[in-house]
Amino acid sequence: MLGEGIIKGMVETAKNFFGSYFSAERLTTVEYPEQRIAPYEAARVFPFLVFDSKNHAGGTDWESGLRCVACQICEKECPPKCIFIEKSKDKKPDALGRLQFYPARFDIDISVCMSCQICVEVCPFEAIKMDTEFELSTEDRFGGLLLDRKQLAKSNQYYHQIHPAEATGVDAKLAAEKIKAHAKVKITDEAKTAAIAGAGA
Amino acid sequence: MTPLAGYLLVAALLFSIGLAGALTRRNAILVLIGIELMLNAANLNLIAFWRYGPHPEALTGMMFAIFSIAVAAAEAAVGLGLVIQIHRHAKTTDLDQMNRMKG
Amino acid sequence: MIDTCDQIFVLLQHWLVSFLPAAWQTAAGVLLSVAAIVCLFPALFALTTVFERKGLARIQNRLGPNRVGPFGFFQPIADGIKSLTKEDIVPLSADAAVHFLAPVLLVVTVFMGFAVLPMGRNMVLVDLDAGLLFYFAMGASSELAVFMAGWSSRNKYSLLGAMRAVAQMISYEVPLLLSSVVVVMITGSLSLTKIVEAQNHYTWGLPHWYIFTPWGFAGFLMYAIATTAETNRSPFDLPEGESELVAGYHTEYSGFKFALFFLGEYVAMFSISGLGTTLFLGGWSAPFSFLTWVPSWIWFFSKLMLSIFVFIWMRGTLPRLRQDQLMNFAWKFVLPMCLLNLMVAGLWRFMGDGWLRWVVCSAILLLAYVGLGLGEMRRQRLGPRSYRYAE
Amino acid sequence: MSIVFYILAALTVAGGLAAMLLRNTVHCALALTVAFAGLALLFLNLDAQFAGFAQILVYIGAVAILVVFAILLTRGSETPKEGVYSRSWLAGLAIAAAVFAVLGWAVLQSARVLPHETAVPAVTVQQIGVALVGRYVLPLEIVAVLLTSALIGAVIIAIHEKVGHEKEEHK
Repeated sequence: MLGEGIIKGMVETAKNFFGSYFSAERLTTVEYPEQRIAPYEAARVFPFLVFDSKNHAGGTDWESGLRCVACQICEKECPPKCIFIEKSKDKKPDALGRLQFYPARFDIDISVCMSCQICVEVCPFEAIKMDTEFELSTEDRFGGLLLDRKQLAKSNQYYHQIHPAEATGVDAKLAAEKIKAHAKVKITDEAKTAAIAGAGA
Repeated sequence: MTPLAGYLLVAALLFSIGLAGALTRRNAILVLIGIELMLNAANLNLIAFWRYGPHPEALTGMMFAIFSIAVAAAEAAVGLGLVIQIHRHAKTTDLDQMNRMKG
Repeated sequence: MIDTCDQIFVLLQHWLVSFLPAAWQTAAGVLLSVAAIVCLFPALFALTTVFERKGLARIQNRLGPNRVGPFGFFQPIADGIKSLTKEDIVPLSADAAVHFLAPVLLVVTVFMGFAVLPMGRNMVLVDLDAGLLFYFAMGASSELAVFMAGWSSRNKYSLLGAMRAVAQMISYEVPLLLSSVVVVMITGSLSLTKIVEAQNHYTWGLPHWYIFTPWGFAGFLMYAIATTAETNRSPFDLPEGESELVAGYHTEYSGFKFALFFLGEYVAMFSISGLGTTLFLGGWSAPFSFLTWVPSWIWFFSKLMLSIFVFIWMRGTLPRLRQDQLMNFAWKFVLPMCLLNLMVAGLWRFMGDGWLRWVVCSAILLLAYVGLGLGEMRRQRLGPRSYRYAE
Repeated sequence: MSIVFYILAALTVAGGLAAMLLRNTVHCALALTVAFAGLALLFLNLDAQFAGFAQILVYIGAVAILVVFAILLTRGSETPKEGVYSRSWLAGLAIAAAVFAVLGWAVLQSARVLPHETAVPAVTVQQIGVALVGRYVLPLEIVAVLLTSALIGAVIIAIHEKVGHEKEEHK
């Protein structure tokens, strides 16, 4: 019968209209600045640099704790080329105690970044991760969206906060690597002493 | 000048304008517009004569004008349909270029 | 007291006019009424935009505007300030004079329609003998404004939108007129006040509105469909289909001229709903005889707002039609139904009182509806859609 | 002769002149609607309410729109570059002027015998309706047949003959 579908549709919308005053199910909108939905753990917006606040170098500041060693893999892999890294002249010991370069400059232009997460995938040092911060609007179109390494640096605790499960996994992996590295160092030390002893003998 | 003479003069002027347009314009649609103006001038005459005539309650002039309006609508529809068909056939509405009877 | 309430606006007008010399009183009275109409309906328009946005939002499980003022009710003020302060852009190649005249003509013709609408007992600006004809003459003139807007913009989208709008308005004007003619046939008058008075009496406390007769109900349905198309409202809003034509004929309008188009569209909706109320829903008469003490203008405006609510409800429910569906529906379903309805109304008029005419008239209309509806349903072949891409 | 008459007459004649003189065809059509509106107002001035509103409804609401549609369908909306008047424009103008001279002379000559201000005829729409289906029922029926045949005729004339077109293309 002609018009049957129209009546069905009208009933449905009427249910929505009146239902929205009674049931929360029919009024799913969240009034954003006042009310927020907790972000999903897998949410990702733009990358940031992780630093360890209780770090190997003994410092608690962001600069000494950056995990980044300026290997520039992310810079090369970045599809829209929004990362700019300048390697340092000198070396500093990294989390595993090895002497490494560190980024003298590390800029990400988030107006170019497309949130693809490739930099995170390729980083061998777990130094770059995705942030969930999305309220980034600024009045300065060019300078305000070009983040330098100070703005990018966020602590490991913050990483735990936004991606708890992932961060725990990363920590465990890093700890395992550290133990391995120490063991290696010990082995090489032992080998050295053995060789010295052997030479002495 | 009596009011009726004024209306008749306006109608005559409008008729002449429409006639001049119909005779001088190139575009077929504008010729139709001229014919419409002439028909309207006639309608004005009819209504004016009805208003100032001896027996307005007989409604003769009014009826004539109403029928004329209805006929004009039909005429416009058919005329414009013809113009569209001519345009489709000859790719022009310029009457000076439509001087052949061969299709 | 009840009479005073009912006639409060008429008395107010008389009182205000009485300060003037006698020679000016008629003109001043008319001016005052015009001013009231010109102030009232834009205010109603402002209110309706908020209600429409909130209602649509509720239908779509949203909240709608609620930031400006209490519950968002100052939103139209903000919108008005915004459109007034925006730059008025006229495209370089546009026809400046026609471009300027189009919105003015639209608003003027739309407001002219209110002149003959009785908004309450004794509340009509001019009680024309040919009131309904005047109303439709004004409605027909607004089509030209739409064409002027679309053509003068020199924009393909505008022109397409205008042509769609004009074609649609012309096609649906036929059923609009035919569905109203039924009422004229039964009442025997084109005067809208007479039409209301013919409906303003009661049997067993129930009113003699034309919608409560078989031909009136069918006529009202056809009228509602035709008005929805005539005012370019969803589901017949192809002329301004934003997904294909940007905004149709007012694409190139900005600032206050755009606001005028918006105003014209809504005021046309009010006036055509007012006409529908007058023709089929008894105008300003009360729905039950024991409610006649309520002022007549309250009834008129509540019926008006109810039909606006239905407009919004339909907009929230139905998807937009395709152009061929629109035209097919007008010429192959609505028009035959309207023509049949004319005959049924004649039958009703000459069958005399009694239950027989109810049965016969309802049966004819119902059969025609089912038959035409089945034909309409069979014509739509539903199948897998085929897409064609540009090569 | 009231001032209203002069204003409306000027409006109508100006609209008619513009419709015949402007270069752009769409402007001509819009000027034509001005002339139609002026005529409708003249009808109202002559106390012919019904005819005035019918004039607006039919001419502005339908004929003007039809003209505009035809202009757009024949791609006439651009201003033509060459002349808009035909080669024999002088003859046409002369004929029109002669017609106006004769008509004007006739009106002015008979102005003495034309009736002066008469009482406003009290004609209701109801009377018109009764006359239409009473005394004038035959013309009404003929107009109905004429309109129907014009409707069908216009459709048949303007319809795009798809079958014939395809055949031509195949040749």
